[in-house]
Amino acid sequence: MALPAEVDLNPAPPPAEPAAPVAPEVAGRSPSRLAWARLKKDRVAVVSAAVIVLMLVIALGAPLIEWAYGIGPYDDFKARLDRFGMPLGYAGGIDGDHWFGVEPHLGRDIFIRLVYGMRTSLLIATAAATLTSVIGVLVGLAAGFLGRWVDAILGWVMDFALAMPFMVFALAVVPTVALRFYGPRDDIPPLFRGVVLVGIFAVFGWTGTARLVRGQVISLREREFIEAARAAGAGLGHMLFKQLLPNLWAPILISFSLALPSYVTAEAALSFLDVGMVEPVPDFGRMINKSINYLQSDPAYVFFPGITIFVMVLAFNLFGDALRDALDPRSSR
Amino acid sequence: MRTRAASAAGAALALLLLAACTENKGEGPSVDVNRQSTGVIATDPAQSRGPAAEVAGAAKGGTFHILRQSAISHLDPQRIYSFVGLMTAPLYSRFLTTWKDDGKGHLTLVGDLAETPGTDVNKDCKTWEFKIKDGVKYEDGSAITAKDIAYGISRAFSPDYSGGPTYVQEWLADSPQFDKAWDFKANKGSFPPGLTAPDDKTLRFTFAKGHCDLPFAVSLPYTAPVPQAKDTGLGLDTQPFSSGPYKVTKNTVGTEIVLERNTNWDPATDPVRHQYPDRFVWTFGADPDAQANRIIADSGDDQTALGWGGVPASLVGTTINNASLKSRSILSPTPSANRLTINTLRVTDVNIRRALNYAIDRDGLIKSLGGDTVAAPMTTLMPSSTLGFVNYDAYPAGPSGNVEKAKELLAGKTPELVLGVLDTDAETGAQLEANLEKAGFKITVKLIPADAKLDETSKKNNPWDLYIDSWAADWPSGASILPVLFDGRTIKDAGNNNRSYLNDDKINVEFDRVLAMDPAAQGPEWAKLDKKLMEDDAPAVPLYVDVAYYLHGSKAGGIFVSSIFGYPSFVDAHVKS
Amino acid sequence: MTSPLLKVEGLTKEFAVRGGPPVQAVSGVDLSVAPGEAVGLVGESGCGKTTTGRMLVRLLEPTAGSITFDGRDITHLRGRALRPLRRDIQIVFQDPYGSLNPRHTVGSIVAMPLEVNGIKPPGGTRRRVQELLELVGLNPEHYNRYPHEFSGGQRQRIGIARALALNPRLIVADEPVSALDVSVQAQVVNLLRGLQRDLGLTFVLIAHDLAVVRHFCQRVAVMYLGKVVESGDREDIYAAPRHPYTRALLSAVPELGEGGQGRIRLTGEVPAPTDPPSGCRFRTRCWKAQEICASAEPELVPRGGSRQAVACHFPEPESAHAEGEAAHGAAG
Amino acid sequence: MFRFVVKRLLSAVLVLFAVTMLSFLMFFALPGDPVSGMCPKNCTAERLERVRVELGLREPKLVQYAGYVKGIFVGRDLGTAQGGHCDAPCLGFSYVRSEAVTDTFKRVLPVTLSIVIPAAVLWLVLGVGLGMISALRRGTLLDRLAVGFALTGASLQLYFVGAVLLLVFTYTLRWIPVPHYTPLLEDPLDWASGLVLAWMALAFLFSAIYARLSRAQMLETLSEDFVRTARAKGLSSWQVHGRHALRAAITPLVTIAGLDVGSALGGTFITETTFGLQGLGRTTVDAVHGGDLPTVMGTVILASVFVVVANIVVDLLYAVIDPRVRLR
Amino acid sequence: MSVPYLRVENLTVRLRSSDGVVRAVNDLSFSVARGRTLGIVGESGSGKTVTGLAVMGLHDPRRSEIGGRILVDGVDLQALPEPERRRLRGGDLAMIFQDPLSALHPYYTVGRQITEAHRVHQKGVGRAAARRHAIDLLGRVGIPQPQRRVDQYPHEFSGGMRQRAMIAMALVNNPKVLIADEPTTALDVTVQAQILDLLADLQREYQSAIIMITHDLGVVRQVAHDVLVMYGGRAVEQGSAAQVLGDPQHPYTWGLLASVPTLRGPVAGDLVPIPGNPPSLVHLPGGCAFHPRCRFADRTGGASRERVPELLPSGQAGHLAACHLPAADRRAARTETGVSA
Repeated sequence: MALPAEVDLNPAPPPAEPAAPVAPEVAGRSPSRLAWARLKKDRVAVVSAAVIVLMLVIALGAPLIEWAYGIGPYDDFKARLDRFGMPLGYAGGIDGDHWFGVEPHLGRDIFIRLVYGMRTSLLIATAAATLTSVIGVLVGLAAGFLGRWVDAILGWVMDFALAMPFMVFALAVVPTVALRFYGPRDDIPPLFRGVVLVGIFAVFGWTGTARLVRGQVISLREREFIEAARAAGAGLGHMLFKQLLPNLWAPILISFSLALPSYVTAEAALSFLDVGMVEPVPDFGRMINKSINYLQSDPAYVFFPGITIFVMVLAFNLFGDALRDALDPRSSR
Repeated sequence: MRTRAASAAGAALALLLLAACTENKGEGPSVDVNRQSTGVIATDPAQSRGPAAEVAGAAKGGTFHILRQSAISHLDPQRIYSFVGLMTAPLYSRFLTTWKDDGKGHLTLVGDLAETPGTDVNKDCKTWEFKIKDGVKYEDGSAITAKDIAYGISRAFSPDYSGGPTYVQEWLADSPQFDKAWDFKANKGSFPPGLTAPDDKTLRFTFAKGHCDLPFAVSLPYTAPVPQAKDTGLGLDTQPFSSGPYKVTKNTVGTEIVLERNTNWDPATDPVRHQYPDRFVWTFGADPDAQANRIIADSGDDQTALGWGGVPASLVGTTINNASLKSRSILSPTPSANRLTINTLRVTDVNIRRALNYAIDRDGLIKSLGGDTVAAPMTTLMPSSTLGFVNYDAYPAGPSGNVEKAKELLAGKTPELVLGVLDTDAETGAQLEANLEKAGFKITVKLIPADAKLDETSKKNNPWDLYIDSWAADWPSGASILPVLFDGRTIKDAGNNNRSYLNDDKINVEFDRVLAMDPAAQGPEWAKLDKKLMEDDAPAVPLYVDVAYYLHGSKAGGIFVSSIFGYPSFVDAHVKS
Repeated sequence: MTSPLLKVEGLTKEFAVRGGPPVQAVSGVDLSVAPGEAVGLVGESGCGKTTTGRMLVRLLEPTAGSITFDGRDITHLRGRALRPLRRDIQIVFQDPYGSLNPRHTVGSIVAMPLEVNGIKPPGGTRRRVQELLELVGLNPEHYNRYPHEFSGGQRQRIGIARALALNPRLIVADEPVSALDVSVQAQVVNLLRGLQRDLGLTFVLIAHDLAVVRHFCQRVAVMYLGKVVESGDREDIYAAPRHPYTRALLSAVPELGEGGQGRIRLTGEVPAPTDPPSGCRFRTRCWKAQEICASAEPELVPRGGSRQAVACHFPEPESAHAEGEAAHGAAG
Repeated sequence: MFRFVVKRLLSAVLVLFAVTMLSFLMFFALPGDPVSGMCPKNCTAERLERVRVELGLREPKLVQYAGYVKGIFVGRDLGTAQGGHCDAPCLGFSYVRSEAVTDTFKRVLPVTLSIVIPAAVLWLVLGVGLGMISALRRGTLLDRLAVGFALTGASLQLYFVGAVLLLVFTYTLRWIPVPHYTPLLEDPLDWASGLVLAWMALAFLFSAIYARLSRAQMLETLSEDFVRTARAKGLSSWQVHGRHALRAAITPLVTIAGLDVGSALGGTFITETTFGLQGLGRTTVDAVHGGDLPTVMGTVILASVFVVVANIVVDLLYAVIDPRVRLR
Repeated sequence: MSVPYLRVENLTVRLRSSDGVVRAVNDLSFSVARGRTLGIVGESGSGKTVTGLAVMGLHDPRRSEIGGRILVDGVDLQALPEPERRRLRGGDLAMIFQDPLSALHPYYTVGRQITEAHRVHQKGVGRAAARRHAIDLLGRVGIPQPQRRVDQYPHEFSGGMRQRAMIAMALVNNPKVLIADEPTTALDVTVQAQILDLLADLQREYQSAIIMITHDLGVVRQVAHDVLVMYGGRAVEQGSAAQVLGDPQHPYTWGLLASVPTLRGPVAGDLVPIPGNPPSLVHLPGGCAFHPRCRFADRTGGASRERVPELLPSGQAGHLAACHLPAADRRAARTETGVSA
């Protein structure tokens, strides 16, 4: 008998015999509610969640912030630049009007572009993470539960998707794909580019979740409650979605929460290589990457997006870890 | 844990902030943009003789380094057309003619291998004769003959050795299809029709039509001599056979090229080149940021180095006011002119085209591009380095444009225009969009993949109204600019240089008239035509000329920006002791 | 004897193994279960008893043989045709942790069979579930609790309630108590006995614990290497095992009371099911084995007039006194 | 074992085959004319067309593809303009670089290898070491520092770290020269000094990730029964942790490390771009921006080969480490 | 009775877990002499394994607190510095674990795992000698073809074989104390019988003191000379096997005896289960830990709820039980549970 078996982490409530007369409805504490309770107790989780919520609020409330701040993301302030396009004044042109200064060369306000940029980045990252999770879950369920040739084929497709170099493909495909959908004189809405990016992420990003889910399903498939459902005559849909899926929420949530920041950074990385969202749409990723070049000449420009993305990713990572701890307390992390 | 992590990152960033706490008051050197080229064609054969005047302070010896990101695509003189090739080739190749250039706009076209910049035998520009200098030799000591030059030009007919300029080929064949008119491979041993070398010292061109620009056209590397026996075919591309002061002694493709002295080069025959450093070494790989930072650091070999990539706009803030870099900077306008081409087939209303000219905010555009070290405003179609240039502004609106004036011309209309820009120039697109929309235009920015743009905008019926074009002429004559860009009779279905698709008979007639003039006298006429084009047709919005901003190591000397191509020239390069 | 509720003949299951001969998990099992009877299927791990149980509830597709339930051949029913059978035959699993979906409430676990079969019990699903919970000795108020809030014994009760939800006629119980603490085992054994008694349920109990089987089953079948080697009434089997393997098995159980005399110790290992011995499968470990054992496979038939069927060429002598428990008690 | 290897190789070949097919389709069927990339200033439509014919771009797609695949396996003739005969493995000729793609790779691959391999060694040693120590000293200050480091590292961006490293060590302190590449055999010291910043940046970020992973793995392994058995045998803690726990804990890391190294070899895009090193990654980026499709396709195939080979190596390594896998 | 070789005095083990302090073992004392077997019986969570691990010194010192004394041949292990304690571990003290598959390292051959234990304790034993010894031992524990098996991995062994290998590993240094933690629980009865016989044979040969931890009273009956019944981390009853099984004094022991189905005796009636469930060691019931499940708790006049009963002599000499129930009432109470003397 190993120790963990002896130390029952969820001590059984007093046996049923002395029927609790107090509450006629004994509502059980579901695993998710237990996880929620653990999460609430975790200080790191609470702080990181607060940071994430704050960022989401900022992203969603961007137009409001613009209204209050009085400057839009496309307004330029060329007069605040010297003849070489560098911001005049101190620390990248920080003053009462421009809290974070102005961009070198283009002269736009950094603060408001950061706010709007966060909106773009979070939108893309959320969409990509959602889409990859959905695809990954479906594929993982199918591969894991149906097994045999379905698993073999999907496994091969996974190998294939992994073997395709994501970066090269994104680099090559993103710029040209718009030409397929829009006429040469049509305005391509920024949304479309976002959709293309999300699509690229989805094509290459689902394998991780799929693998995870497949592994989980394979181990769950052997569990007797699945056999019990089958013995009761349950169909495939019931098995997959009623029996298996509820047990997959933990890994899915964890992988989703860790995928979000990875898409924020992947999008930033693509921008670094000049694909991704394009001017003039404010985009966090491109902003940080463009600013890196100014590390020597305008460090303040690097500071704000740099610190924001760091805090954001750190918050997501911390929260993801906390979530894992809460959902799977036995994990020994 | 979280706090610890944050404080670590905070410390690093605080370091940066510290650097940010100096006030930028907007000072800095200025770029001389309104200088004017005073170009001449040498009439006195003495001007074409060597040796070139000594460069003040130059000494022999040392290794001159050049840092560049990517390899030089061709070394074969017949295939060279890239700027880096054009600037490197003079080190190991000599041509029929060449430019004496002081880097300040004083240009003289002189004979290089030829004794003079050519003789227009019948004064109709149809027959040209060049006499080859005595004592000009290859790296193996053998003499350079007129036949070798003719053979070199023949090579340029071969599609196998494509890539170089095609002026002489087209003029000789009197067809853009020169390689069909004369097949190099099938006719080895003979020269294309019209090109003859009656003896070792004489080279003669005979054209069906007059080409008064020939003395300019033969200054390009494709007139470098190649002895047929030494033609290694594709091999010349990595190991050219030298006729210049240096020869390629080592070429690791894409990594390094080493040029060492050619002892058989005779300075007495060369009016422009010097042979100061023991060797030139090209090192490939470092990107412009890295190059600039290495040059700034100025240590070791980098002390005698030039960063070919120049100073990236993002670094200018640190370099421009750095006093210690002042003596090591080169800041010069180039002849590379950028304009906002207006597709006159689509934007037929000349008032809209004029309104665009009024509306343009060149100052804002230049700032967005990187400021004075990147671009200098221009209001003419030809760059200031063109022979005979006269400055004017057909639509005076001040440096930031005149929105009111533009609106007045539009008379309440809101023209909806599509602006095609390279996907790599999206910022410029954003800037122009914001600028022009203020003046009452509705602009849709359309990103065109960089590799497709040239192809697409040069199609006659392309779908865009505006696009940014640049033109760097191969010689500083209006003839190589205005007719190429605005002669409506050259318009074909695709592959157009006249991307304004302007076809104005009055202008076309003028082109013919001026082209028939003596090249030396054409300058002022082109300047007049430039103004007339802008005033009558406004086929484009002149935007800016590129500005070259280079840094070199503290021991690198003699580098100046070529007035012809706008890139650093090495003919005077030397290593300071 | 009434006509059997379940009749199994020549039931065989082979599992394909990649790059090797197939594993004969079950090879030709015969079994018949009368209504209201509890039959025990005992044997050591790997003998095929669990596979047999899975085939009975049609979680596994038999390779050969037939299963007849209530006169109907159900061997190869598939899909929709299998649905009505699911109501009649249910299964209780071994693992009280793994057999309940941790994300479902007790209520929805027990209601699951009703739900997937689209059954709306009179008085509502909830009412029915609470009845079932009560029936297995759980507090019906715990309807909304989750499995992790229960002890092992209670969870096993939930599993039993689920199996009862469709009013099955036959329950296959696969090692229902082996994962439970000793003091709790008895509770569940008693519950099952009660259900059999009160509801007239028919049971097939699969177990390795001979004592548990003895306390629950009226008839016993002993399996070895995919085959039934001996079957008969409880009294006969335990008092006078006729197959050498049964004897060895019984004597290996460490007993609380006095015993252990004449212990038989088997040596060696169970042969690999990929390559079972020829003839009698037990012969490689049998102290009585002779030449015939290698060449001829003994049939499972009553030998020497007894009802006790034994697949052995040299069975142990019949029980001298198969009169009943009193005699056994005396031996104790 | 042999069967396993053969099966693995077959599936790998199939994957690579599909990769070549898909990338060929995507690149040559998508808009964007590969020829325009080589169009000099005043080339005409007719000349462009001639070049297209010469490059075989007017052949049916399938014929082009067959030619391409043939080039990979046995080499093929490409015509004089493309450098004549192209030996196997021929990945075509880049008009933009006027160089056979294979030659480009021969030149840039050493750069990428020089970046990735030492960096991988560094990050594995550092990351796994830190993770192990952290797991063994769980709860101590050291552990908490390591966890903090890992979290910071995993939340930082390579281009950011790279830029800061450059600023601090190269531009401000001037301790390390500006990154550059010198072949190892030419001048080992210069080789190292030119790449050390890239190693540092990669090692920093990846070791953070590996520290996290290996810490979790080690903690999980330490709770395994066989570790307790090892201790029950009276082994020293060094023997218990180093020999028994480490070996089991490291197994899952092998998979991840193999795939990481494999995909890194396919191009450390950001590292090479940040430090201005002309390796496979930077070459790819340039090729994409320059419309240099043959090079892009070549890099796709090369990168896939690395990933696929890394997969196989991981599987084999797994079989070496874990005897249970060996017999499958 | 021979001189006790291993003496455990007032052993207390506290483990820290995420849910609180686990009071795994409370005030436990016992002793074993060489050549004798002590059976420790109890259900899961009664503290048996923790006791075994404590004797071995295998609890993580940072997460456990161990009180009392553990004397081996008169030496207090608790007072020994770790290196010396390590020398005992696997040498004079050896342990066999319940699940041999997870207790053996999957990546090393069985032979290597045995020789490792050998060579770490006996310096100067060469590789070849250790290997010969391992082969010899494998043969001795009944593994056929030991020369071949020695180079195989645990996963190539069957369950019984693995347990034999595990035993061989424990015996490699002729341990004087052998702790067998549920060594046969995962095994089939026929294999269990082989293993138990093997242990008995080996004990005769090596004169080891064996602690047999099990939940199976049958096993205890078969192998143990002395028996210790644990409940909730405490000894509730302790004595010779004959005493404890023949004349049980504690209601928990009665319950165990009555609830276990047997191969003999009547089957007509139901078994007599112990109501309720074993307690959690984190939230032990106050007073006598067994009282919530004890049929006779109300006969103690509330004492069982308030006080932890002392382990007092009852019945014959050397027979101890911890029960509030007056000794006089026990016989009658016992008959109520259906357990005969």
